[in-house]
Amino acid sequence: MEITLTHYLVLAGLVFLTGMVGFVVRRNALVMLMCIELMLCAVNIVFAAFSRLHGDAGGHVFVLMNFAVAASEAAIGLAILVEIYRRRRTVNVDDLKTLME
Amino acid sequence: MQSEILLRWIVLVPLLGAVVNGLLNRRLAKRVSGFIACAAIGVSFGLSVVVFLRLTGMDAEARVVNDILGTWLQIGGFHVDIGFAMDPLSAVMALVVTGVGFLIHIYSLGYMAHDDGFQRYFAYLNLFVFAMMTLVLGENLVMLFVGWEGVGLCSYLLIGFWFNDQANASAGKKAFIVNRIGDFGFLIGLFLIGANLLPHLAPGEGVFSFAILQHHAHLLAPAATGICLLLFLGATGKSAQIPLYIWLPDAMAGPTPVSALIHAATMVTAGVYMIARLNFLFVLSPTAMAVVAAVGAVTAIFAATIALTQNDIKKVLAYSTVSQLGYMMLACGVGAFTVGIFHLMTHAFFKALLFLGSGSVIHAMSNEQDMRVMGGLRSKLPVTYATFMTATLAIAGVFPLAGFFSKDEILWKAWESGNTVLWAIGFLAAGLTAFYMMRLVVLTFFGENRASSEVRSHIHESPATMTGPLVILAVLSVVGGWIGWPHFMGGGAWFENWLAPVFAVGEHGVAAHGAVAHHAADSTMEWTLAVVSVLWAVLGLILGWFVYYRRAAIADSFRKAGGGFVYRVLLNKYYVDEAYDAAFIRPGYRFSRQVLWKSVDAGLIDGLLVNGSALVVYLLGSVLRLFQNGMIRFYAWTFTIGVAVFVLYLSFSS
Amino acid sequence: MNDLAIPDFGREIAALLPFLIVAGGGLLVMVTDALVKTLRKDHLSYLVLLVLLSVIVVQTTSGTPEGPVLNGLLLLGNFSRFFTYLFVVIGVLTTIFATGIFDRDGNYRPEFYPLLLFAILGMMVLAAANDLLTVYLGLETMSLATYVLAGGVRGNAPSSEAGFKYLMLGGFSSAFFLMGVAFVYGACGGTGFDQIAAALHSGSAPMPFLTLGTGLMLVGFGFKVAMVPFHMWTPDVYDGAPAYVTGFMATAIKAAGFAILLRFVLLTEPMLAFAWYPVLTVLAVLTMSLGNIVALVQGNIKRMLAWSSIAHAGYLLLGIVAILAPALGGPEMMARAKGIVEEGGAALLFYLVGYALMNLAAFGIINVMGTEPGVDGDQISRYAGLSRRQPVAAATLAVAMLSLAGIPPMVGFMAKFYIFSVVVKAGLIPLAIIGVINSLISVYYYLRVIVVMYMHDTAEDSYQGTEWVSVAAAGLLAFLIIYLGVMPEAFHRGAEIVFRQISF
Amino acid sequence: MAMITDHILTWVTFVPLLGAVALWLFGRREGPARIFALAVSLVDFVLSLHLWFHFDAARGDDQFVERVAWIGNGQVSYHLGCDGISLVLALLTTFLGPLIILSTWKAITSRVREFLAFFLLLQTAMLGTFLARDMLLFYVFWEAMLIPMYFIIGIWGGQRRIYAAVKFFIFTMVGSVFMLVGILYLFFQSGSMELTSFLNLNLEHNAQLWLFAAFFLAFAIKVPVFPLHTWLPDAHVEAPTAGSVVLAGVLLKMGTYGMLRFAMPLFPQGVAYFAPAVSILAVIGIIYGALVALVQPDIKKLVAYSSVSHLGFVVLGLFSLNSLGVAGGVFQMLAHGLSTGALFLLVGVIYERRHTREISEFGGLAHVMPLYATFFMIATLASIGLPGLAGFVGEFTILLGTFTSEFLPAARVMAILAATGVVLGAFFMLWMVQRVFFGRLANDANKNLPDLSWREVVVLVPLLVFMFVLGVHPGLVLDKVDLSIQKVLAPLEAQLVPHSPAGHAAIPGGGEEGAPAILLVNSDAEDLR
Amino acid sequence: MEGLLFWFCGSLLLLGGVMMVVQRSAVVSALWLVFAFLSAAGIFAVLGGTFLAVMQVLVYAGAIMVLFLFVIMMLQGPVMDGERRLMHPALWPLIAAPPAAVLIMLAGFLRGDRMVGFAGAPAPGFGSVVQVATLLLGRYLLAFELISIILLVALIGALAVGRGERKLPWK
Repeated sequence: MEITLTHYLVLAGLVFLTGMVGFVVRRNALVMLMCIELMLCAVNIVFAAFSRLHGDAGGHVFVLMNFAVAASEAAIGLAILVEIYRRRRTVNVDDLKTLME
Repeated sequence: MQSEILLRWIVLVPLLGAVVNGLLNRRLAKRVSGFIACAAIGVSFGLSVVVFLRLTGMDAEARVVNDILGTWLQIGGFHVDIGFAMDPLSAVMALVVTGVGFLIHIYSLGYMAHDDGFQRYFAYLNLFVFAMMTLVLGENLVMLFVGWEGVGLCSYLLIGFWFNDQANASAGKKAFIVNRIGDFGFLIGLFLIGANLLPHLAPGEGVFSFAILQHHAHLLAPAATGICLLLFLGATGKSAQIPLYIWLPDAMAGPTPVSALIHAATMVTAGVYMIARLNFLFVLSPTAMAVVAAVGAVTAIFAATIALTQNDIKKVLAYSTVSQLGYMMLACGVGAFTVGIFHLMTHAFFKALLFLGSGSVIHAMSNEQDMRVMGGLRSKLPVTYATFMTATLAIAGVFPLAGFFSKDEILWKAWESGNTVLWAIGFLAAGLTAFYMMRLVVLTFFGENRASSEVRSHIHESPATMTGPLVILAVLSVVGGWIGWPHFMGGGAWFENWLAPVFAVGEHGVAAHGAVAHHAADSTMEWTLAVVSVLWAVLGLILGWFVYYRRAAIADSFRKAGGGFVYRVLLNKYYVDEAYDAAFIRPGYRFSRQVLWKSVDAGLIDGLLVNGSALVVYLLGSVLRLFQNGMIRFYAWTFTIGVAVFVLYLSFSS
Repeated sequence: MNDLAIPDFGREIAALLPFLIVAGGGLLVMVTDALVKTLRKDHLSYLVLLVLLSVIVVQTTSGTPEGPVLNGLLLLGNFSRFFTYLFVVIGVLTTIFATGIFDRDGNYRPEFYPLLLFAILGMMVLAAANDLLTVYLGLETMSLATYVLAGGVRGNAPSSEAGFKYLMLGGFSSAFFLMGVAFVYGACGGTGFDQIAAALHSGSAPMPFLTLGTGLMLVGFGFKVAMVPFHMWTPDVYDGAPAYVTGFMATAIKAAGFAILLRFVLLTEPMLAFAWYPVLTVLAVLTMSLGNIVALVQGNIKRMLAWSSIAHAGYLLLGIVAILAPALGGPEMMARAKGIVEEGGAALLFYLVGYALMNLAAFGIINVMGTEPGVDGDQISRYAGLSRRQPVAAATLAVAMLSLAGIPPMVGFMAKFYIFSVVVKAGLIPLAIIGVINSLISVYYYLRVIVVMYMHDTAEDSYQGTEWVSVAAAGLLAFLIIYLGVMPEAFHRGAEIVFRQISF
Repeated sequence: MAMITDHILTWVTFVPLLGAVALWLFGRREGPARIFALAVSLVDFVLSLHLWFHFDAARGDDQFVERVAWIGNGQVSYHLGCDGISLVLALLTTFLGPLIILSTWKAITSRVREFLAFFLLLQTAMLGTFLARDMLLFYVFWEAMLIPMYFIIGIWGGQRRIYAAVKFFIFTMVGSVFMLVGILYLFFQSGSMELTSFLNLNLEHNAQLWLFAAFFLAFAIKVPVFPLHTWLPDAHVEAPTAGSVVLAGVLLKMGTYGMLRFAMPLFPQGVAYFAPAVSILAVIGIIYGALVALVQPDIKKLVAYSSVSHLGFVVLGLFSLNSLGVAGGVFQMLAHGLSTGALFLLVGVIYERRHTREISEFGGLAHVMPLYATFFMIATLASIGLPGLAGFVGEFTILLGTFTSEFLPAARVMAILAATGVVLGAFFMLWMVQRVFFGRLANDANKNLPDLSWREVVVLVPLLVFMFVLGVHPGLVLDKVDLSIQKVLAPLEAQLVPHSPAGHAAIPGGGEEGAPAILLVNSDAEDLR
Repeated sequence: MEGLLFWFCGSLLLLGGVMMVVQRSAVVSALWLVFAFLSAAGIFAVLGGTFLAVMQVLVYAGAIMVLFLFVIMMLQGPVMDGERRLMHPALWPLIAAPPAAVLIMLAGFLRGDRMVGFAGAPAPGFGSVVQVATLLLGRYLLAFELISIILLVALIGALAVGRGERKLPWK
């Protein structure tokens, strides 16, 4: 069977959904951050697939940008997490609800 | 000076007096204040006489003096003037009002001499005369209404003059409000006239002007019954007829001269005057005329029965007034407007006299009004007694006193109208009148004095300022009726002739409309009736004298008759006040408070709709905020839900 | 290697000068902070102000070229300039507010200044973006900087938590957004707006990719502008972040979000209006209703304003719906379409400015009134009797509240007037009615602040201190609020001109 | 001078605003601030007298017009104008201004400067509302009025002032936001915010109904028409005296003015459709207000409910749709402003002395405060429509106008029911007067109450004088408004089909015999020209 | 060949992702994520993005995941207390609803007639360093510059957040 674009898209979709579900079900802030990374990874696959479809490397540039942004986001996220952990000794996001109605 | 200009001063001079007295009030010495007030009325009376004399000098048909001061209301084509007019009818009224008013002013000088509110009293009194003259001389119905309300106000102020007592204030309020109910009818009547007449008038024609009304009366014919009944409702308020008579007895709370002037001689007759004034309208509606006559007759007998049992000297007189006003209405109702006015005038004389006399008695008795503690005053108050007796005979209708001529003629006209029932009621009431008046005289002036020794020691005849008017009025009570000496007795019936132009349409109209089936107008019958009624009156007087002076036990048995039930009912005035209270006032108050205010206003509108909807939004907010639970995962979940719905929608829509 | 050659280098540099100044300014501030130890640190704020003012000066004086630059990654012109002004002004005020608080409370954040400048840079890029890549990068520059601004107050748990929540959910939403970008890229074969427009017009783009992609992008934008149901971060983050940052977020980020949303909607309108219109209608109604209803029950002024900002996003969305409506209407509607689109755009721009003014005024005062970190200092009850203690601050906040409530003669009314008149013009009277009912609900909670300030007596724990520069700045905003409320015409006409450039 | 007279309306409107701004200069000096504010309001009154004397009543159109493009290339403009109706209401506003400021001399002791500033702002907003001829401008003034009034009630009010202030604000907003949508719709239809351009629109039937409903709601709340009145008693009771006076004196009239100026001429078919319902509400309001007033234990609340009743008359008059009723309505607005304004001032006087307004706390006050009692009595009588005082003219013409209305179905029933309000009005007012002023002086707290001070007399006498003047010579006002009313009614006449009232067959256009009153009015207007 | 690689790497990628989500221990999760990323690199390679594949391994699996692991080590032990409890089963359908909805949509794409094939093999040099770099430093120069700013922001941010509390030095 020929591997079509749709295959890649479905794969990316499944990965994306895995990340999405993970983000919703996991309480560990670190794992949630990882889930975001997984979702971004899925996006990257879509970009790469479309890049291939159009024969245009512009998508690859996008993916590279994604790497950098994901790294930056992770860096800041982890920094804040460390700060939070220092005060509260927890990375359980369910405990992070001093700000609520 | 021209009559036109004089006319306005007849009205305005008392106003000036009132303003001066009202503004300066206690800064004026009592003497000065009293002088100003009396002078103002005196001038007004003088001017009335002058204009009256000028009227007599005119052709009978042209006896009208107009004085238009200016426009009061001008909206689009609607137009009402401020203006005065004097014709024979209003001339009579003007003379009676200013004349009797002047006497009562003089009397008041003595009566009120020691009162703190002396200046205020005279201000009110002058204001009253101003309002009454506006009513009488007003050129149009609106002016009449202005005066009509004005006298109501003054009545209110004067009834509640001694406002220290809540009861007095209540009586004043009651008078005003009951009058207002009548005025309600009056107003609607006015509107009905306007609605029917306005479309037919040229712009700028004063729709309510009497001249215009008379000229266009035929246009009003279709609505005449409604108009007249509504106006008559106004009249029942002002002239204390059933069902709105209830305020008048209470009105006796005011100073006695006020009772004499306002609640006997002048204001209460305004209703009669108004009907007479609009005779050309009333005759258009036989129904209305019948109602007027019936209400008048019933009121006459009804009030007379109540008067039989009252113990308060002024209350008796008050019910007597109601009764007499019923006569006047009866007269108007049978189309005898002239006679109604005639009785109005004579009644003014003798009823004012009765009230002033009773005032003199009350004055002597240290403000005691209960007849049960009076008695034997004949010797101590000779002038008062003499004049009072004159008036009693006059009101009873003893020949040749004033009351005889007017009352007899009313009864005759009632008979002549063919409605024997009306005549019978009137006749019966006449007897009762004589009876209760005699009872009053006996209880007050005859027998032993029943007052405490303290009071007894102070009994004295009143000063000349008080007895003077009494004497003058007594004279008038005797001779006042002579100007209407009827034809069948060989008189000239000057009064009838004088008013003839005014009532030409009206009395002709009655005949023309065939509202009244005439008995044969022969003088034999007239003679017979006159003699019978005099005998009937004398019988009543004697009976009264006999029962209360000689055989007090009979009076007692009267009281006990029917298990005392009849007496109690009469003493309590048929429980009409109580019935009104129970039927309208209390339920109305409770309804307003519990239903309208507490339930509808506070409960339904404010509570349920206003605060309720606010509360719903607030609760909604309180519930929705619970979703904001601070949990990132929950937020993310709602996010995913949103995305899912979004994506699904898009995939299906495209 | 022709691709490497940048044509007309000078022109591009000139065009990019404002961007360069902000970026360079950020670096400069950072370096200054690190190297010059002797400098009093609050002088950094002067440096920032200098940078921002020079942006204004440069942008105003130099006749910067219009049109696409840098291979079409950016589209410079009135629209981007308008937003640059807006962001710079917001930046100036945020700097003033923040510095005042640093100075007063001694809680100093040297990183604040460069991050603020970078955030502004991101917004400027966003407003000028002409390529999905620049959109993405602008968005991320702005967001990353804001995460730190919001969450970087050391020793302040709410701040950290707010920053973390914002970051987590922001990352989550950018994943969706990116997925959307990827699909649009896939559908159109490129990320440039011109390419997308061309693909849309030619009809060659496959519809499912396109709708899915643009839909997910909309989710991303919706997150940034706090559109229901992507709004849930807003109250928590606005609450936890320091007030000067909240003010910045509520105004600048919302403006940037709507700037790009507006461009995006106009870009895709011809093909996708049928899809957006019902969705955005429902979301607009939900957004303003939910925002207002929940704001009603708030006791904390920052949370209240957070919900109110959600509600205002709803009003703004109404404007976008109105812009979309003509595309769906019959020929009669199409005849009016151009006018409605232009007026709608102008109304949106005007609203954004008005909204920025009043929110900044409000947050300026709230910032001053806030207490030590960690204390729940933003309860409305703490403003009791403020009018007696600090009449100017109270009056300013009152003006801001009345303006937010949309009472004339404040700018908030004129903003609503413009929006609603376009909505009515687009024939969406039911929406207009829902809108006014919402603004009616909002009156209640805005008034409550005034009630507390003016009609309650001073409470025990009421805040007593003040910071005059901030109050004066907020007061100036209050004046502007009224001025623009009375004399909106010149500004609105300007907004029309600005908008005309991007309405294709 | 020319600069002032050329822009007289602007000056009249904005002098109070300038005064309010200038009040900031006074710092904490309250005495000078009071005098300054009084001076400002007097100057404004004098300026408005210019309007009175230079108004050409024979024209009846907008005069002293000022028009400057404001928004959208002149689609919206700063457009002020003054016809007879606006004239009398503007004059009422400026006339009450100094009196109210004077009345606060002792009553307002805290935050004086703020109070005066808010009051002057309120003046500007009210005057603007009456003079604006551009819908948006009108709306801006209409809403802007809320702000100062809100503060006046909320800061200087009584116990439940906050509830009352917020209720007042939100109630009013409820109506006006819908009106805003209506205005926007009209704006869209006509492309201009000019009132005249709205008048020239040819709206379809349904649109007229909806728009009328939207406009009417806004105005009905302000009036207030039953059942939208519940904000009024609260606002009145909680507001400081000055607030109540201006509320009763002017603010409520903004509602009836709005009906007359906007809701009625703009949507004739809406009027035709809704007039019966509106008049029924008005009648209910008249009776209901009176009955509820009857049972109030608080004097101020009683007077407040009496306003509901009186304003019901005004609305009824306006919707009688003939010149009599409308003129009566306009007149009644003035009369009510004077009498109820005076009553609130008087209630304020006693409240200042005793800090209570419970009727049961009083009794026999006439003994210690005869002058006060007299003034109160006169105001009461004016309020219950005693002939010779202003109230009668209004009620009389309204009722006559309603009774003779060709357009209201069952107009006569309406008029008759409304007339019962006259009776009830007398009842509750006099009963209250009786309980407060008559009887023995039972309560010791009232034994040493001082009578009116010279300042209070100065405040009250102008009001009382005008009650008499207008009662005796209503032409003073009616002459000014007559033609303006014809002009306002003109669009209605064109579209309304007369009903045929019972007992009088009105054939539209059927010549002399059945000519509707309104036609009569027309011909008359021509005659006058 | 492509098919084989796709199925292989794809299934590993999915496996890595799912395992990351279901593992209780953050450390194990992180390792599974590295596994997934490596598989993703394979996918990139299959798609012709050789440069991307390399970068994926170096930057993602190498740098970022190391960062994660460092932090994990720093903060806590292998399993977090809160994660020991499973989510209440009643919540599962709620959680599953959104992905299920999206899956339904994806199912639409799986229909054979919607399959979009690639138009032959990629052009030579597609995805090479040269091509990407040319774009990056040419057409997308601005993006390149902006990404540096982003990294700078991240740098400042991480530093700022990480540093301790500081009072105004001059006070």
